[in-house]
Amino acid sequence: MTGALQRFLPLIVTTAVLVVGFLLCAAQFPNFASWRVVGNLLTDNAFLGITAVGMTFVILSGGIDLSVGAVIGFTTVLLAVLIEQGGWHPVPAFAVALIAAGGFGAAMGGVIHVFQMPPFIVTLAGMFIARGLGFVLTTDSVPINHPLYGELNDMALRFDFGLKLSLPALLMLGVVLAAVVLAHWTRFGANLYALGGNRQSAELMGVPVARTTVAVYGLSGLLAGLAGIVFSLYTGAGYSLAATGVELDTITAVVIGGTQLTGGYGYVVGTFVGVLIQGLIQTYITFDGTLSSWWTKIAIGVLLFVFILLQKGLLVVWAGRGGEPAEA
Amino acid sequence: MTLSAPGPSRNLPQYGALIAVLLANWLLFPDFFAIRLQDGRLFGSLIDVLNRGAPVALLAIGMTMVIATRGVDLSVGAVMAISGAIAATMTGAGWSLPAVLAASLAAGLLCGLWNGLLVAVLRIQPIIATLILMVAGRGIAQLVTEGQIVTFTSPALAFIGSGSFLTVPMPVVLTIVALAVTALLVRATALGLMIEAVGVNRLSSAGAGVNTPVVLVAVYVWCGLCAAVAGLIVTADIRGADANNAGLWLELDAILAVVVGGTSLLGGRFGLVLSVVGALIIQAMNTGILLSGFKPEFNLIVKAGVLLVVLLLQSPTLTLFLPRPKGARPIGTVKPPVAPTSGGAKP
Amino acid sequence: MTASTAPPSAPLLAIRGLSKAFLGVQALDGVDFTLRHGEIHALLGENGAGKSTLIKTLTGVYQRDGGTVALEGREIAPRGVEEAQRLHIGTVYQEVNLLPNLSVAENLFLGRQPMRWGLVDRGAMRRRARAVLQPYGLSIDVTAPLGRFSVATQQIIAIARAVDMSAKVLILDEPTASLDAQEVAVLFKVMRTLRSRGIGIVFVTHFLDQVYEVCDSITVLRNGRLVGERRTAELPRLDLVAMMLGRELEAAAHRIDLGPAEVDSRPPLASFKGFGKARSVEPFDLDIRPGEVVALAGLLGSGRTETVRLVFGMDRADRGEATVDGRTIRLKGPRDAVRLGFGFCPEDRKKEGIVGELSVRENIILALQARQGWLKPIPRRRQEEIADRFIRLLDIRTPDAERPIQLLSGGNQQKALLARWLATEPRLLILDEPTRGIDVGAHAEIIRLIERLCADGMALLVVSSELEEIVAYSRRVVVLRDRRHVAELRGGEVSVERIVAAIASETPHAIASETPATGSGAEVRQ
Amino acid sequence: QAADKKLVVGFSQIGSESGWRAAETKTAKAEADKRGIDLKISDAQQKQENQIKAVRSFVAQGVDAIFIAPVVATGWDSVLKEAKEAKIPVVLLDRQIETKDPSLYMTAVTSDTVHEGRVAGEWLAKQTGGKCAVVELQGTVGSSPAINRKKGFDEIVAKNPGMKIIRTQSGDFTRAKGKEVMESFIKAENGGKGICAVYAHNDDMAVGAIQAIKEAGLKPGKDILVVSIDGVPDIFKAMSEGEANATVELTPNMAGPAYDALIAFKKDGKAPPKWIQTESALFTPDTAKAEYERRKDAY
Ligand SMILES: Nc1ncnc2c1ncn2[C@@H]1O[C@H](COP(=O)(O)OP(=O)(O)OP(=O)(O)O)[C@@H](O)[C@H]1O
Ligand SMILES: Nc1ncnc2c1ncn2[C@@H]1O[C@H](COP(=O)(O)OP(=O)(O)OP(=O)(O)O)[C@@H](O)[C@H]1O
Ligand SMILES: [Mg+2]
Ligand SMILES: [Mg+2]
Repeated sequence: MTGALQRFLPLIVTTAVLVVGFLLCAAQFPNFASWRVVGNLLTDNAFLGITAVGMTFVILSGGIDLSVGAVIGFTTVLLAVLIEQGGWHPVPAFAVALIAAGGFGAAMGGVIHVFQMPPFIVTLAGMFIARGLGFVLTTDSVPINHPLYGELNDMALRFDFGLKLSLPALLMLGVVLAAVVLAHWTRFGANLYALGGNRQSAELMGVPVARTTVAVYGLSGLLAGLAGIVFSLYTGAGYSLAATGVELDTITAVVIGGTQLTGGYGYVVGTFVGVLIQGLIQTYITFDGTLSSWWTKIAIGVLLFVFILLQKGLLVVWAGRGGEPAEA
Repeated sequence: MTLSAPGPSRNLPQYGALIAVLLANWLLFPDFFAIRLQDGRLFGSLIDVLNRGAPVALLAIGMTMVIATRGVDLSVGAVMAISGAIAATMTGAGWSLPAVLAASLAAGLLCGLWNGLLVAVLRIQPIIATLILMVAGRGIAQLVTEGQIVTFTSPALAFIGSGSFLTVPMPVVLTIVALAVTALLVRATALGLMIEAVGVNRLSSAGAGVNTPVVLVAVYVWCGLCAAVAGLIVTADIRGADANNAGLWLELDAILAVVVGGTSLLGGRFGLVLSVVGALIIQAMNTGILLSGFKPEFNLIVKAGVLLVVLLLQSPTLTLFLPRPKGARPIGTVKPPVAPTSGGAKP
Repeated sequence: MTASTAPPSAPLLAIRGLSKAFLGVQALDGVDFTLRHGEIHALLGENGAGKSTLIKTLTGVYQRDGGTVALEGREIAPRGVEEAQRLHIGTVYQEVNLLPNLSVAENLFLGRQPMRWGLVDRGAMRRRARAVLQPYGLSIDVTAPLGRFSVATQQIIAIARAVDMSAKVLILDEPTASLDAQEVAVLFKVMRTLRSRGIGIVFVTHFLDQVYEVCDSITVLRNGRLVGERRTAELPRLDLVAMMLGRELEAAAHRIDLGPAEVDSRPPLASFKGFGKARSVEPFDLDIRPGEVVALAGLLGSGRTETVRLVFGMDRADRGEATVDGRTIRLKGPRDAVRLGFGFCPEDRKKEGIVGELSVRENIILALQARQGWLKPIPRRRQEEIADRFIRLLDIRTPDAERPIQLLSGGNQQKALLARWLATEPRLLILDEPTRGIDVGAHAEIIRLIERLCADGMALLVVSSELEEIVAYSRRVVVLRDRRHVAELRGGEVSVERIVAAIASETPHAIASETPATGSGAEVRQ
Repeated sequence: QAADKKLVVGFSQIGSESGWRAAETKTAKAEADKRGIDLKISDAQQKQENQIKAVRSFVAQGVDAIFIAPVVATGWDSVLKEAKEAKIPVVLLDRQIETKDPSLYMTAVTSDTVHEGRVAGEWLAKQTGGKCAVVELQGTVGSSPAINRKKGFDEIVAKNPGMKIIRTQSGDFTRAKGKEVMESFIKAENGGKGICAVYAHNDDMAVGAIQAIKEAGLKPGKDILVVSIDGVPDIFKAMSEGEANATVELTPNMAGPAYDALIAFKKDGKAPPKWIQTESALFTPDTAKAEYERRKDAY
């Protein structure tokens, strides 16, 4: 069963890194090792986590999706406009938002496949379009005052030992679980890995490339839409500039989570851990509270570097030379 | 190797698109092509396109080669900020222009070296490797300027941004020089071939004896240098270093320019000139939007629309029907050497 | 689509006037091909004749320009492999086309995984995977990533997958290229059972013995055109070769006769003492003298490839020492080897050999350029001369030297790689399965070439699964078993029988025990 | 009761996207030291989600008070509720928020960004006798100062039929974009002849515009009037050289008053007014030199 260990090594290592990091923080700050901090980690990064799951699928299939941040922003605006100005009830608004986001993603997937254009560019254009549409709907930030929002926000799972899981946190956990099943217990999942492993081979083995490509970008869009809903709950508003730069945060999370940007290798759970690692870095910096704007940036970069080095190092140590596939 | 990606089927769309966009601008704004002399410096919208396009064009030149090796450099924007910050603060502190330039370029070189080592030696995936510097680099730049916009008055440095050489604005001149030097570097040597080989298949190239690590480091260093020059230009242009905003998101424009120029993100064949054309297409588009008087809310949508059209033009699906690449040469049109010098096997 | 019910007489597969053109090449030109029920049909032709194209067009990878295809009298036009598979046509394409990142089991059942309650039943998949591989004597960890296994093993898995899928037609494009005698035997057994079940098999190969061993009939292509179809029994070898080449083949390769004394007296060009690598190959001693051909023989997985990879520095040896021209040297990587005048044609052409997007010319001069360094570019004219010379010398079928090498047929890619190293005038040329996928004409040509090179004082280290070939040109054979050098035959001793004896003298079936041993050479290839 | 022990204040700052912002942070530190307050600053890199995270972890740390410079007006209710539940007073700096429940924060120390726009507009109207073709350099599309400073200015334009905005584009609050946009404005309005004044949403863009005007061979401040908002040193320099005409100050010292309010509140629990407004004074070239000297080290 050393084979299994071999395969899950990146995952194990990443998780180890997270735990070590948390312990170090806890050692430095008294109030750090509290259930509240843990709860915050999950709640504050919920939308990031949900988006990252979609991104993981796209990257596994050998693509990339730069539009997610913009789609989140657009979704929040759409919701705000529908609910506040259109007087809709949130639930149908959610449905519309999800359909719109999913459709948008699928459309990008279609373009990518039919015209064989690089995903990086198509989704970059997608990013422009989604932001642009947001601006066109409204440039100012619109508060959402529907009572349901308040109720949803107060909704939470409280454990008597002190942990509080808010609705966003629960949603994220749910999505992650569903994603694991999708990735490893469905044909779609297998096709994704196949596509990322080698496109031509996949085609020669009868993988429905077109369908899978459209589906995976559609899924990513859908999850970005869901993340948008979470974000609008989280902030109780719609804002066209919301979640700028989130695409990079998600990609980083995915890669820290041990997924190969070249596609074919990686795990959803790893991404989840990656998201938490990023959240940890954020929290650490806030707890420290002495860093100026620029030192914050530098610290983030350095910590990122350290985490990646730790990963590489541990992999080499544990797996003998070169446990992971060369990304050449 | 080919300096511009081979075959009319790959070149047509870029030049076509550039002309199309320029014409569109002209329709939106009749005096678009009007050019006059202003204080011994060419002046007009067309010049603006070249002038404002210069930084992205410079980035695109460096980025092209990085992308040709199947990599990408997200840190160029931050590197611009760093070199700019250094230039402005040093000038403020009264250093001489040569010293200032040397320092800024050195900074760019170091940044490139760092990226190159992460990618080539530590084998970190390029996006992430350069993301580190993209985040931290801007911090470093702000550290230098302490978050302020450091202004300077030295006309010498300002000349780089708003001066002119034979009535041609300096940024344009610098870009042309950079393009020429780079082209020479890759065409007059075998570097181009090796870059493409590494990009297409790192394993095979290494197996054939290509020094892949050195090639990789080299391209990232060069990319860093180009970014540094771009940083100098923007700083000199506004006579101040704006560490937080200099080159912000420009890495995306640069990548865009390269791809619009027809170089594949999967590495391999690259076209320097075409990347510069790509940069000009993007800038022409931006200038057009500014001249058009659309509401700013629409900027992004217009931009995306035009981009998609340009890219569709070169999508393999559509170019399939265009004439096949030139340079095809029936075997034996070159007569064999008189005496087979390389004679492992004599025909 | 004429949905007429098939008349009993209708052939299983009837291809009529099939045509396919690529930019600049008419790969197929009105080809007819008929496959009957329960028949093994050889599809033969030179490299670049159009065999693979025929197969890919037939299975919907390429869309045909013209012609018709009828399966049991019913017209078909699959728009993709998926559709072909639904028509019960299973295919093994040239060059293993599986997914290195997926487990063996997932590769075997991709797209047709056993399902339970709407979810993939991984347990059942594993069990069935083992069952599917069983007839081939492969008892491997089916949950291990495919990439961990050697080319040969992957080839077998690809075959197993296709066989398991094809209820009507099985197409095999050069499946035996990387197999050795034992696996081939196993494969033929499987093919015969399928035939007896009425399944039709299309079999592409360059080994004529294999054709005469299993095939009922033969169709020959040349330059994309049909030359003719014959019953195997009625077609003598020489006529077949003539059909393929369009000319008589000059007398087959003769032995080189360098008296042992003469060569052994020369000082060794390169010698390796206790050379080896943990978890890869046991330490070995090896002397290579100028002008001699040393062959490595063994079963697959015996460590031949690893041995030569060490010698070329592709993998770093962690013990022993190497001396070249009497001077001790450290091989830190291929670059050092190239500078020493070594050359290496790897086993996995696609992954470690060709630089797909670059032109044939650039591929040919790449090594030479690399050795000269980037500062001394080879002038374009000179490049073209070199390219043209080798294209002619090795008869590489390509419309022009500027064509991306990935568009060449498999065998022609192999030749181009050979050209890459010949251009560097190496002192030691290492070839891992050099004649894999190369047609009879070229085969003879290459063997003759090898002899000439040695006559000019070049040393050769060859890995080959074709013992006849080894015997034909090598005067020293090192036999490997389980990653250990077990025997060395010199001069007169070299004969197929002796080699087989040396290989077989113990554990005849290495393959039966294949495990993706951590850190094994296979893993290096990921 | 714990009046003697050092106050710990958590300050969620937007970032350092402009010189003004950096100055605000700097003064916040300085003022804190004066009063012996322990200030924990968290920089949100211009992202609301980061600000919310920051506030949450301030609550987790149990600070005595939380200052927020909100990047956007909406979306604070739920996190402020958590602060309220934890009995931590919240003070808003330099920007208001939109909320149904004002009790969520103790007070807001801000200027009125709409008012700033009005002040700039009124000055311009007075200068030009209500007759002027204005080009406008907007801030980042969608950012609240951009929206409000436009709103305020537009009110005045509406009042003066002779005044109108002939071109408006976003300069992203930066010099570089300000210059680029102004360049094209000048081209578009035949060499700038059609332009009477440029109104920039912040000084940085104005400085950029001034350079563009000069390079087009025109005189900023004369051929084209320049009015902007913020009052950073560089604009005063420009004014003293006669290249800019007016700026509306937005003081970077927002924290100072906030601390005082907080300390008073902690001492004898008296709640400060809901809105402590900093005044938006308009400055013109005559005082420019002195003002520049006063400011240059605050920045
Ligand atoms: N995708 C392609 N694009 C362009 N030309 C191609 C393509 N595939 C094959 N060709 C050309 O078609 C011709 C036939 O190639 P094919 O692969 O069918 O030969 P083959 O009979 O399989 O040879 P081999 O025995 O070496 O595999 C060759 O000249 C090859 O260069
Ligand atoms: N039958 C097998 N049993 C165990 N491992 C194997 C077997 N076949 C291949 N492998 C793995 O693949 C590696 C590559 O084998 P290698 O190619 O060096 O042997 P070879 O003699 O060259 O066989 P081939 O004919 O595949 O080249 C082996 O070292 C081993 O790790
Ligand atoms: Mg073939
Ligand atoms: Mg081998």
